Amino acid sequence: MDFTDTPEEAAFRVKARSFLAENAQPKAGGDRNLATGADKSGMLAASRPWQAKKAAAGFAGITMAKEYGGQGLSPIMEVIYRQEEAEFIAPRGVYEIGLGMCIPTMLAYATEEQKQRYAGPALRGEEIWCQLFSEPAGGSDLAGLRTRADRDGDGDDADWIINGQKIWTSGAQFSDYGILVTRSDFDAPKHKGLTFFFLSMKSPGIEVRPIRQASGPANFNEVYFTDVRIPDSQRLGAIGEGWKVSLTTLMNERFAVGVAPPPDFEEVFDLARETELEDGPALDNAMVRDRLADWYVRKQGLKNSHFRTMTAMSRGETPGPESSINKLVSATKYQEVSFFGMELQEMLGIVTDPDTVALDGLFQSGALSSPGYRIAGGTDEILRNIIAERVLGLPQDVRLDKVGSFRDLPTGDK
Amino acid sequence: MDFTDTPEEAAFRVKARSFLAENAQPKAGGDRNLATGADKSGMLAASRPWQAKKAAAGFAGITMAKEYGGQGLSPIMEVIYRQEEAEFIAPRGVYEIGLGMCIPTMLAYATEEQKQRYAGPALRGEEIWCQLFSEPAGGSDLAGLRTRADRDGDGDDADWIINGQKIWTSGAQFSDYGILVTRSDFDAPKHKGLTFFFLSMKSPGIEVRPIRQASGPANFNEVYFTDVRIPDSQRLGAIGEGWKVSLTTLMNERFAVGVAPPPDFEEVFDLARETELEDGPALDNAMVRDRLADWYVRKQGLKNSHFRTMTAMSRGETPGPESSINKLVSATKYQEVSFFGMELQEMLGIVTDPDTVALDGLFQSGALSSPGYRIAGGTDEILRNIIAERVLGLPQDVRLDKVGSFRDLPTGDK
Amino acid sequence: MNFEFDDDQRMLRDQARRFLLDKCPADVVRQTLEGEQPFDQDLWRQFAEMGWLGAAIPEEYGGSGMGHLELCVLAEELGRSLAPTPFASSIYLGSEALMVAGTEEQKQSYLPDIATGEAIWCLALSEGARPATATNTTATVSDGKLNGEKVPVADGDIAHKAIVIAKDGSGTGLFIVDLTGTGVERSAVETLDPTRSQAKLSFTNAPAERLGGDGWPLLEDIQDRAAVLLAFEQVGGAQACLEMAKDYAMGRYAFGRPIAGYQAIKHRLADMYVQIELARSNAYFGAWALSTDAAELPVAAATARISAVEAFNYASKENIQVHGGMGFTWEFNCHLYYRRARQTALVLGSLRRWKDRLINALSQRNAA
Amino acid sequence: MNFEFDDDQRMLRDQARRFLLDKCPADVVRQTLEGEQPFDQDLWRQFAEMGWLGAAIPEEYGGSGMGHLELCVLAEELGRSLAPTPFASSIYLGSEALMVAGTEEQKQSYLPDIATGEAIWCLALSEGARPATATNTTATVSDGKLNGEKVPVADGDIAHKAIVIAKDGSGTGLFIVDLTGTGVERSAVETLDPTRSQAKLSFTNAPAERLGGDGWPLLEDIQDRAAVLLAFEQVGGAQACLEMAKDYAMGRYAFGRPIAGYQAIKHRLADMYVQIELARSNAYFGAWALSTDAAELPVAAATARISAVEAFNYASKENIQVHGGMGFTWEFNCHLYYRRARQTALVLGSLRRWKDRLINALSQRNAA
Repeated sequence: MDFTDTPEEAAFRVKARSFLAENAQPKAGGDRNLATGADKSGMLAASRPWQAKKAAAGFAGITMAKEYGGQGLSPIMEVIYRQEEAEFIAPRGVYEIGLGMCIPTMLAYATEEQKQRYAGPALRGEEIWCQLFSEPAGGSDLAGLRTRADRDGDGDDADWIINGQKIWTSGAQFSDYGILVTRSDFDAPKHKGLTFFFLSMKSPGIEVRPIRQASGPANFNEVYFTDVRIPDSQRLGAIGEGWKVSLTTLMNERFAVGVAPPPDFEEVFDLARETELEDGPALDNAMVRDRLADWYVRKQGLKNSHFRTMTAMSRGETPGPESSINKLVSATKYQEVSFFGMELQEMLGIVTDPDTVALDGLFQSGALSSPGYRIAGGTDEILRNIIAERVLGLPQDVRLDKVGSFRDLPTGDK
Repeated sequence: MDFTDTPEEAAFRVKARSFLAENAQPKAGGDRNLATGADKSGMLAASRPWQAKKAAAGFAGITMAKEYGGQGLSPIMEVIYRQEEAEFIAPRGVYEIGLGMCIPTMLAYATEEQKQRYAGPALRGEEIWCQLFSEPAGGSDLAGLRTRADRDGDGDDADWIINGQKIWTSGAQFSDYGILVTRSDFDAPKHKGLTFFFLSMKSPGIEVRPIRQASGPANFNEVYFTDVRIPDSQRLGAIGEGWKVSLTTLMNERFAVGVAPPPDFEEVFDLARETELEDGPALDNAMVRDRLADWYVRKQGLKNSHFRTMTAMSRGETPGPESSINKLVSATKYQEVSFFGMELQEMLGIVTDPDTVALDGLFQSGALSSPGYRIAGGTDEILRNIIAERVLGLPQDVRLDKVGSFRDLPTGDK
Repeated sequence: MNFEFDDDQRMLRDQARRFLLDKCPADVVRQTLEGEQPFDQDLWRQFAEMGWLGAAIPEEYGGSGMGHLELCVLAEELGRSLAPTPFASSIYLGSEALMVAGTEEQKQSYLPDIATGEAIWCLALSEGARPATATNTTATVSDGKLNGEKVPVADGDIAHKAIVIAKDGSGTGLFIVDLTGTGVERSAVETLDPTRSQAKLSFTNAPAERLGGDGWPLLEDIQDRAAVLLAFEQVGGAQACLEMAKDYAMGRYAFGRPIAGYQAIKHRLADMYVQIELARSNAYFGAWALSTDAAELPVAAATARISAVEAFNYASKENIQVHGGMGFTWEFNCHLYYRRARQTALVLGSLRRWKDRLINALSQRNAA
Repeated sequence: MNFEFDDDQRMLRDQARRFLLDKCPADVVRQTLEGEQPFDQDLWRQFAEMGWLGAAIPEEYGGSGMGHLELCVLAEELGRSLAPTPFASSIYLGSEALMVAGTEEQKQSYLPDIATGEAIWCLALSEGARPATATNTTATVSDGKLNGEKVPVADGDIAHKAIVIAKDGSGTGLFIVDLTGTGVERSAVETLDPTRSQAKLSFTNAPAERLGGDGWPLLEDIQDRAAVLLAFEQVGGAQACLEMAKDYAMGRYAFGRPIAGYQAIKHRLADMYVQIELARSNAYFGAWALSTDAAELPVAAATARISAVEAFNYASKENIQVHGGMGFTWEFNCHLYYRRARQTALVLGSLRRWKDRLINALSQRNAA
């Protein structure tokens, strides 16, 4: 056991580090609002030039095939690059979905001509992509979608007309293209009547509306489709095979599901160190120490598990659904730590004014944001199901929705 | 809001208290082994004379109809008597099941002659009853039972021949009679093929074997039936209607489901008061205080909920499945408190010798016994289902076992 | 054994619930949430008219003289409806403080205006993130003038009078200060629950009138009383969360059936129910102790508060979880309860300190 | 990045697992449980023959010189099989103590007999229910003679030698005492896990030989090393519980389908898996720190121990729950793991004290 890179990995790390040092500002000492992501419009503006630089230097599409502009390297190299990039102010958020999910789906299902057309601009940051999957009535039951695709005429290459609504679409407001799954046959069984497309987000009939979250900001959108036309040439996969295509996309999502943001152990440890309770420093209080130890142990458990995953990747293995653990554990911890940090500040804990409370209100904003982390990208319940079914091999929940026409499945009023 | 009895309740309480004071030994100052239930054979020997005394004085069968020897009083009087009796050494354990579940079922389904024959001796403690429901493959799925009842001949009043095995039967080894549910038709749907009987536990072909629990003692039995003959006159309810009869019995069980035994808050509070940690008394340690407060709050929550239940009963209402809360919360608390009490004793916590460890090893024996309390009388999971379905009105789990022949239902290898 | 509200009290509850359903639906709460007003003056006026503000104030001081049990009944409904008013500050703390510690003259002078709603009161204790203790108190009164700073003070921006905890020559005392008078500066502070306003108060030689004797024990008694009343608000809020979650889960289908039928959801709702029932029963015991001035009040109040804080925290966060993505939108009301749960959890001091108080009270009781 | 056991180590694991499946099935464990023997001498002899006892002992001291990573691999398998032997006492504590604190002469003199299994060692620290601290230690050594009482001492009844924590003129020290020699009385004590024996040791002028220098820091180092190794046993035990629970739940039908298909069971097994994976990863980091003598050992060891104690506690109690009534019979093996989980949770001191150590170590690291 050791923590050293292989010679190949080490060489790549050196190359990445020197690229970053020459081209980006380190987080430590850099613009604080950019470093923490507080300055969202600044981040957005900085994204395109940064992505272009990465692409020019060979750090975009690290795992993507060389023939489409990628580097053709193994996933561990992507991880190494990200480790290094994490030390710098490197705004890449708007490209995560496009490069992580949309372009890989295109590369699996689009024509050669389309691949050549779309991969390069996405890599260089010239075109932004979004993913149009979730629907209001769908939630965890992704295949329950109702956005309809009807053919305009009888020809084999007739256009498609899209009507319906998608939700939770990140970046829809500034995306150029999107991948879209629709229901083209309401009489087929649920998973059989879906068809998959890509489309221009500038198409007539698309309306994007921001969704305000419970925590205040609007990080997601609703996207409404009214008679939106898509040529059949932009269909990905066969008619009625949209579920299979979606699974390809989702395979890539699972790997991208991240860890919850701060506050984590370090922040609450610092708070405890600085907080005076009625009988001394909070860090000396046995109850506080008990909680701190629990969070440290869980945080280290995730960190050390990540080392194991990296080792597997370094050996060429693909990380499995075990990575669901990461979000499940860290989202809960995020909420617990946030609540506890508020409690340690006593009555002042309810105040959100960054100039008044500890760590610029990090615990308060964590308390507000954390419920979303327990839901987005797979709820706690879905993650436990994934672990139970795909890791442990336990039976699926009883499914009454896999046979019969989709049209006849019971639906609720919510 | 007040805690005073109605005049009628107060009068009954006085009567009960004076009966007890004259006839029983108070727990405080009495034989410690009898008071704590540690002397099991002493308890058993004392049971019969005590039950006879209670019956003679009018404190047996408090809620039972007068025509069968009961007192015909409301359930609140039973609660009041039990509150008073709890202060005395009053061994009634062996009659709980008979008087709480078997005789009520007899009174609902037996002939008038049978009711007159069996109610009195049970009330006076002359005959002990047990309940033969659970089976090894059944568990929480009570209706999944496989003990078979076949008719010996074609006559309408032909005897029944019983073959099979029951499990978790308390008191089978010293019972005179039992109530028994069997499967008389394996081709009917699961809940339709059951038939219910009572029988003498001295019948030829019955074999009782104690089951040793994980905690050491054997409080339950397996009961094996080999060609045991029961006359049709001892059938309760119609053929194939055994499930309906069982539900009558079980209605009575829910009310009887008890609270977990010590250690509870008081004991761990005492331990904390007496334990010296490295930096002072455990009761001054913030982590210890945090845990103690949680347990106190839960314990009081149950106690205060019981006041509400008693109020409802005092008003003539029947307590509902809300009482499932009691076992769910107290069994978990029992395990937590036991573990914590062991931890507070550091390395010595593993020792079970009553002369060496605190409170005669109560925390250690609690750690060993508590897993059983989370299972017996309804597992944590079944209790949550009961609360969800019967209190909150949420849908039942998907049931695939309610239609088709019982014979064709899938079974496992466990 | 009569451990339930009586028929009149239940009727009051039904009336209050109907009134609040009608007059305080979510869009009314949202007017305060969105900052259109610091609190709802219309509601406040109507509470006064119905005698709610003076529910526990004897008629001789201008109250409706119903009693503390009735106030508990109202508190549960206020919690359920999230009514955006200074009820807790003015009634649970202000009016209770005057009744506990006021001289006959002070009661005569101040209680009637509380009952009519003309005067809003608040309690100014906290001086920032440090735990509020006698030792930590730096606000001082000398020669009847108060100096110091208090933050946060619930409803400090809208109240007319404050009871301020400060030190003078004889130790810690409670002092009545006119917030509309001289020597007072105040500014609203932003909090996680904008439906309940909070402020920073700065006092420079503000005239201060002493209330009662030894301040710290009095303060703790007032807090105990407020804790019981607030526990009913929290139980009401938690119950609303359970009902929302249940209603949503019954109507929301996934994989062809209602999500309410999945054990992960069923058992979570069952756990919510269990916590709420325990909290409710503990609140009832607190109500009994409060209404009878029982010696058990310190233990009963801490028990009720801990139980209610935990039940409301759990119910409000798991309500969002049961709703999934929709529950995390601004449009759904789940976050209103989540915010209020956090606010009520902190406004009387942290769970940690109440657990400490509980164990102290139990230790003293066992030692006695 | 190479945070996994290598091929040779995996091969050792497979060999060990096969061996223990064959030689240490539940009925062998039950012979010790039922009191037929204090430990399994056959197994012990075979462990010695396979070089397991001396896995981390260099060849120059009679060991097989495999290393600490290999010892971790073996520990996981021993935990999985519940092997009823004094492995933890003699190897994780005894042999580690000698390697950490022994003089060249002491190593030469004692380690070879540990490796061959001829000498069983134990560590005598606890003096009853009080936390074991330097201040609380009352056993004393003067003029090379030990006096005092130690209880409980894991394997104290079967060991040949003990390392005893006692005070002498220069502070707290570690002392080697021959338990078969003069001045030693010992009696077995009953515990919750009869598959691991414990004893009370009384010393009256027992000859004692000093081991190493300042006793308390040395003791903590030894405990850190033992904590990592024991964490592997606990992870192995927890993993066995998960597998038992899964296997039972797949084969046990209720209401017409396997109970493994109900979310209440599925999600509990998922939670078990999560806890075990975190504990395993933390144990790996501990193994790295142990095997490289890293400065991170104190933090890594406490982290591994806390994580492993909690995972084994959770897995062993929920394994019984998943089994239902059958899981609570003497006949099923669930309780063997439940007992061992409690034993391993306490044998190196409580979770509370390890959490304390962790936070102390983290505070010092951050201060540095």
